[in-house]
Amino acid sequence: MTGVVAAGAHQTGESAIFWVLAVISVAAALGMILTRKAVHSALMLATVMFSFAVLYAVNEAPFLAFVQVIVYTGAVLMLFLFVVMIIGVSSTDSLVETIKGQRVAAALVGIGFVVLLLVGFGHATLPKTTGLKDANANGGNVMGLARLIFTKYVFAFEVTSALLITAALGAMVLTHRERLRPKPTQKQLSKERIKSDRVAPLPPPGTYARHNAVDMPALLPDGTISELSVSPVISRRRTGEHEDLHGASPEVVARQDTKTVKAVIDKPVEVEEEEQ
Amino acid sequence: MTDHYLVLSAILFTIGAVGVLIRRNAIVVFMCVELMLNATNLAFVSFARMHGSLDGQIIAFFVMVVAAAEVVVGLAIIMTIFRSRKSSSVDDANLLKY
Amino acid sequence: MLTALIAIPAIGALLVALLPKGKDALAKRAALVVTLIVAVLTVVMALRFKADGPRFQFTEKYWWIKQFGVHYAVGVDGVALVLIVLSAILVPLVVLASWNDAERSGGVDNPPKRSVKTYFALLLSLEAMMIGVFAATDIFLFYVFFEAMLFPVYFIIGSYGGPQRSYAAVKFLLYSLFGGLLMLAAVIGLYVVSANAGHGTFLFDELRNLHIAPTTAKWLFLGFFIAFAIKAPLVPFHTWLPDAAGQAPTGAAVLIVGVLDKVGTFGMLRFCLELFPGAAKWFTPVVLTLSVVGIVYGAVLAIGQVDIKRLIAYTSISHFGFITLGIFAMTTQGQSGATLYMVNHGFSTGALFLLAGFMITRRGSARIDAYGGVQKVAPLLAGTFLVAGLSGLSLPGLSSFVSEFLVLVGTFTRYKVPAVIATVGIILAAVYILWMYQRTMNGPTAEAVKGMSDLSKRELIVIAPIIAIIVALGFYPKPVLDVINPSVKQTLVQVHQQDPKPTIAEKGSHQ
Amino acid sequence: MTTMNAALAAGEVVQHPHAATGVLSATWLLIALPLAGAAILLLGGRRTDKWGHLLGTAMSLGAFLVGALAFAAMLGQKGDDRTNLVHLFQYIPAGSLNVDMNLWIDPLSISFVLLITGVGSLIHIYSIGYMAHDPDRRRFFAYLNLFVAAMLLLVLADNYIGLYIGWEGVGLASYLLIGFWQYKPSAATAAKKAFIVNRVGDFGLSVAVMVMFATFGSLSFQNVFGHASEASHGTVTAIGLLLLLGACGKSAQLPLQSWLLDAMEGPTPVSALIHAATMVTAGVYLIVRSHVIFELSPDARLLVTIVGAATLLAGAIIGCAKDDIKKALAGSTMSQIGYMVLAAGLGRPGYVFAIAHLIAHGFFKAGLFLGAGSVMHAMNDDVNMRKYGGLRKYMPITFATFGLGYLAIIGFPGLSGWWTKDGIIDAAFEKGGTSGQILGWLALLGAGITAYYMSRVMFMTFFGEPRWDEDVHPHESPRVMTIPLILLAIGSIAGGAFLIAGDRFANFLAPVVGEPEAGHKLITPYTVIVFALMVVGVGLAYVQYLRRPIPRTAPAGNVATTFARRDLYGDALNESLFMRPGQWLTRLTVYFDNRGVDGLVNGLAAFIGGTSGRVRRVQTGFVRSYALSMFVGAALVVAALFLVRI
Repeated sequence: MTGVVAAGAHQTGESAIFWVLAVISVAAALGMILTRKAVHSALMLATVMFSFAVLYAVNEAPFLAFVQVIVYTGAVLMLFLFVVMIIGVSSTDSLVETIKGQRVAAALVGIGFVVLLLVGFGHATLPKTTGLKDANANGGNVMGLARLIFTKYVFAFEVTSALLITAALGAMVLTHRERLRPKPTQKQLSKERIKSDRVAPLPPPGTYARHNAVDMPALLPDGTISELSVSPVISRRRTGEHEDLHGASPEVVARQDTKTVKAVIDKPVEVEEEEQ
Repeated sequence: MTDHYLVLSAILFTIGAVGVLIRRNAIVVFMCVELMLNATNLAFVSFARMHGSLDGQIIAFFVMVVAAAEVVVGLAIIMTIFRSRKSSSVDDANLLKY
Repeated sequence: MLTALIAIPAIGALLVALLPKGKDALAKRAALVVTLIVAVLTVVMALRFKADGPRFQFTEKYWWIKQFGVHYAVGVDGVALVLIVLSAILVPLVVLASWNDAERSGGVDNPPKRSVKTYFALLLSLEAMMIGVFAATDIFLFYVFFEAMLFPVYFIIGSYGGPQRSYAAVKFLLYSLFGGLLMLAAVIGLYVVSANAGHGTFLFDELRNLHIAPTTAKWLFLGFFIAFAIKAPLVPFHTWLPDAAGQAPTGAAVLIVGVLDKVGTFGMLRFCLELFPGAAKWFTPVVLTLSVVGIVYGAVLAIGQVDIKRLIAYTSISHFGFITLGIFAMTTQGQSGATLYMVNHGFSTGALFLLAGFMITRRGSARIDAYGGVQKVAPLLAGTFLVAGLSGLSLPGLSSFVSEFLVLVGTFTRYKVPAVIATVGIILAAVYILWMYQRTMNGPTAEAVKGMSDLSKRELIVIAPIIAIIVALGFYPKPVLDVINPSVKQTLVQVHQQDPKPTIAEKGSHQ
Repeated sequence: MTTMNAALAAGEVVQHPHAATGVLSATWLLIALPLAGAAILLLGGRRTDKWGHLLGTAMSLGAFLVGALAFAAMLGQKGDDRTNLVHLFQYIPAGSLNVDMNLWIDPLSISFVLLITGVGSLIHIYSIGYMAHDPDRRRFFAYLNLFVAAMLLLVLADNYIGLYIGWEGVGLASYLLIGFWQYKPSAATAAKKAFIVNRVGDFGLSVAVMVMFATFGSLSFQNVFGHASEASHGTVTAIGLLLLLGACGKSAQLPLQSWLLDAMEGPTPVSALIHAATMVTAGVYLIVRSHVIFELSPDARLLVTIVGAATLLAGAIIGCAKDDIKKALAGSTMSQIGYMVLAAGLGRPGYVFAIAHLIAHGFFKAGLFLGAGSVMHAMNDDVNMRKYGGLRKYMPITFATFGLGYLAIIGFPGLSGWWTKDGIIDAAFEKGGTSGQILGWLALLGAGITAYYMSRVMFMTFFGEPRWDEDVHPHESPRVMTIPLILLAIGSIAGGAFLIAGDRFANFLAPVVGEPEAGHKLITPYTVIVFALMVVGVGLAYVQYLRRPIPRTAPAGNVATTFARRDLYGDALNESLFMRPGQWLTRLTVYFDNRGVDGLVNGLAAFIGGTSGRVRRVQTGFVRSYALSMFVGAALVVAALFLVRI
């Protein structure tokens, strides 16, 4: 840690680090907003965050640098990736903009805003950097921060904890699905199965298909796909990769499959008759 | 030297903002928001150094906590919307209009 | 005393609103008891009022928002007193008259289920605000009551009114809010003027003595005046009234026309004239023209109406023309007459609305041509309707006559031509009242009204006091006039106007 | 100069009232009794049905008794002290205006009191029989009592406001009684018409009251008359003309005559009491009461005489053409009141004759109307004289009393009409000048026509062959109806002589209208001419209606007949001048208000609504466009900050 703090003292070393990381982070940020796949964006964001962690360290904020790595890169980004996985890792944004002029306007306003800020910085009279030597003197950065948090900012700190708990609860409430019926027992399930048209197990994905990826539907005897073989979550993605998957409800899909299979089963009889 | 950080922060903030405006995937939009928050954090940290006071870092710390909370709730909302609408595009959730 | 008068109905409204569902009968009774208590207290207060005492009596004054010089200040002079008495007497009668209206509201065919207790709670809150608005001696407080009053009325019309209720309610609200906005601007302007003069205040007593630059005064006057002209309503701001009164349930219509609109004329007399005497004088020709136009125009429109409630509403527009005429004639007779007119009009038009409401409830239609020959089947209804109608056309011996006469005489002494044109109104009044009476009550009994019942006991209890008051004030208005006169005299002193002398006396003084 | 003289002349007769004592101070009972009767009967409702008519009659008789006692008490006073004032209460105090409710009891008002209560009581009694079968008899008596009270207030008030209250009160009673059978649309319409036309007259009276207050600062007779001479000539003329307008309305004088004929829709006793004997003469009372004003304004007076002369002719002409017995009598009433107004307009000598004729007319016209009612009673309420005839044998008492009234009205020498009407004609000629001549001759002509149309009524009803409907069985009326007829007939015979002979009435009225001029001759050349014209009129009627058979349906007449039958096109004129344009105006105004004023308001609302409808399209529902606008906003804020700073 001392090494990092010491790096702040050497102007040249710091500026070298800065310029490298600045270029990296700006490039990553641009990449993040320009790649089509959400996963790539997440990775780009991770890059930016790592760079920031280093920059914090350079800015005499070692505690924040670690928090940045642990909380942001470790927790938040992982959360993002989880959601990306649920929603579809391979899903990409279409490049066609639906709102007229949104991109152009966004770009123009963005440039304008940056220019404004830069002009502002240019005109601002900034004080000379004092450094945090004095502030960190008594027990170091972590102790300094802790002193402040538990004295001056203790109320905010407590409120923040309340916020976190509420957020956790909120997330649970939002994602929780109420079970409206009792969970079907094994017996009930088997009865259902016997009653349904398909007694045999569901076709696994990839059956008769070229790949056996989870999002690759099985093929039915007549060559059409069986939506039933793919997880409904996957079949519901509106990504345009699987034109055959409509995201219909399992019941509808099952009925369709049955119909197709029955049609195929009936067909060979006709063929046999022809042969006779 | 410190003003360089401010410039970097401004640029990244704007990139984030533009990203919010042009991306339709709700998750990516969220990432852009995070980017904006990070950019401000950077500014806070450099101001803290500039003024020789730890208050800036404290604020940055709080921003991180709040951002974490926000991400949790936001992603939960995205999940719920995706469950019912089968889409994560912010343009598809446009019922609240004229 | 006054605070109690405001608080009792307000608390009553809360209690009634908080009653559990399904206790409709209790809600009605509670409302009636509360209004009766208020009425008794008001009468007690009126009896304790000293006509020759200080102008404002029963005054109370507390800080409300100290930073802005806002007081909670109440007090009554003669004019306010008689109007408070009018409201306090009318409200219990209205409660009793609309005993079954809330259940029935919303048309005959498919009555929507409306909350009964809410209706009575709204009536009670309206009463609190009506008393408050007349009692307020702090202009900011007055403004608050003035605006707050709209909301009970809005909900009553909107929830319990006729088939076009939402249109009428929104129109009423928008018109009034527009006026209120102008008034708010003027109220703030007044505060700024007083603050610039060194002591920012909203107290009426202090603002009266404020010197306001003529141009500023004119603008502030306009702000107040338009708000009051909408409220009153004066032509051409009148079109909300027929809709609101026509669609409102009977009880609310009585209060709208009987009391609510008086706030407008009361405001003109109290605020427009006394705060801006110079501007008031400057605007007098305009106001007189509008009044005279209103008298004739409202009367002609009333003749042409096919809906009973609308007709009565238009007659009120005509009558409000008389009231403003009297106020701006700036003579003792004119202003005393105008104040008395406010009271009398409240009672006689209130009676007309109530009776029309009773009739409409029976027949289910407000159209005049849906009736005919009612007198034969319901002589009491017809008889009381005739008395109320005759009071509306200012038949001597009934209350409106005294006031109309005073207004006309008072106006004539200063403005001859407007007074003479206004007198034409009495001919038109006879036409609209009697023609309506003929079409509804006289002639062969229409098939649809054959089974109509006469007034029930409840309805009789409602209408009898009003008729009694109408007749009593027609023959002996002195008690009321004695209370009004000192206040009016003060007003005239404030506007630096003196009654014109009789011409022969003038001649004598020249010689 | 003229004004000055007139003012001086007027100054002589200004009355100085003193507080009443004794019986006279109890005169408030005059009004209170019938008012109480009306109140009890109206509020008592059906409970009072059984004895309501008796109570009503008792109250009227009670008022008559009080009136008679007051009269006796007044006779005991010296001539100049006969103006008494009874203070009741302060009515309207407002600044310099102070109206008291006082009673003003002087010879003029006491004459009216006796006429009203006397004839009124007789008609009450008569109505007991006439309305016996009406289910609403109680209400009828309530209204009659109300009328008596209002009429008494009219003549007893000491100021113009009190008078105005009574004035409108009788109008109300008249409205209620004309429309008594309200289920008949014609009756309801007639009642409304009467009230509205009267209101036009009241307009005049109201404005007159305003002018008086503006001029004199008071409305009491004492102050107004006392200071009348100080007012400018124009003011006095204006007051006079406005009062005349009021009088025209109440007394059915041209141009406000049209309601009287329609008013005959009311029950016959009403026509007798209100529309013949008392209420319609209120206009004459008003003019005579305000004679101080009129004496100061020759112009106003001239107009009064013109109105009177025109109406007396118009009424007479209308009377000639009507087959409806009540309408014929109503035309006659108009005409006779025309005489009174003419007399009142002639000034000093005329007042006495106007009032005397008014009282005499009250008797004989009430008798005639009640007689007509008796006839209608016998003829199953048919009013068409063409279906009468030869009734004298069947209804001897009615015939006799009607006949006496007839002789009185046509001015048969010695009967009351002769004394009073000839006096008016004389007075007209005495006025001198061209106008006096013209007025005199018109009055003469009117007398001739009166003889003609009254003979026509007489002959068609009581003489000739019966032309009845089949189910009609005429019979004499019950005693309760005939006794009032007889009493009224006595009045028609003796009233005129009693009043006029020896200037008795003139002396009695002197404190009010001034001393009579000495040497009034009973027989003048004009009296002879009147008699001759009367004979001609009767003869003409005899030839037309007794010698020739009368067709049961009215023959189509010539232009003149139609003119008269249509009431001289008075209604047509009103209709085309006021009613139709009024209707159009109303419709136009309603349209204007709905489309114009309200349209403007609604248009504004629609404009705002439309604009916001368009503006709200901005709310696309795309979060990103909202974000864009937020971003733009943020940029603008930053820019604004810089602009302020830099």
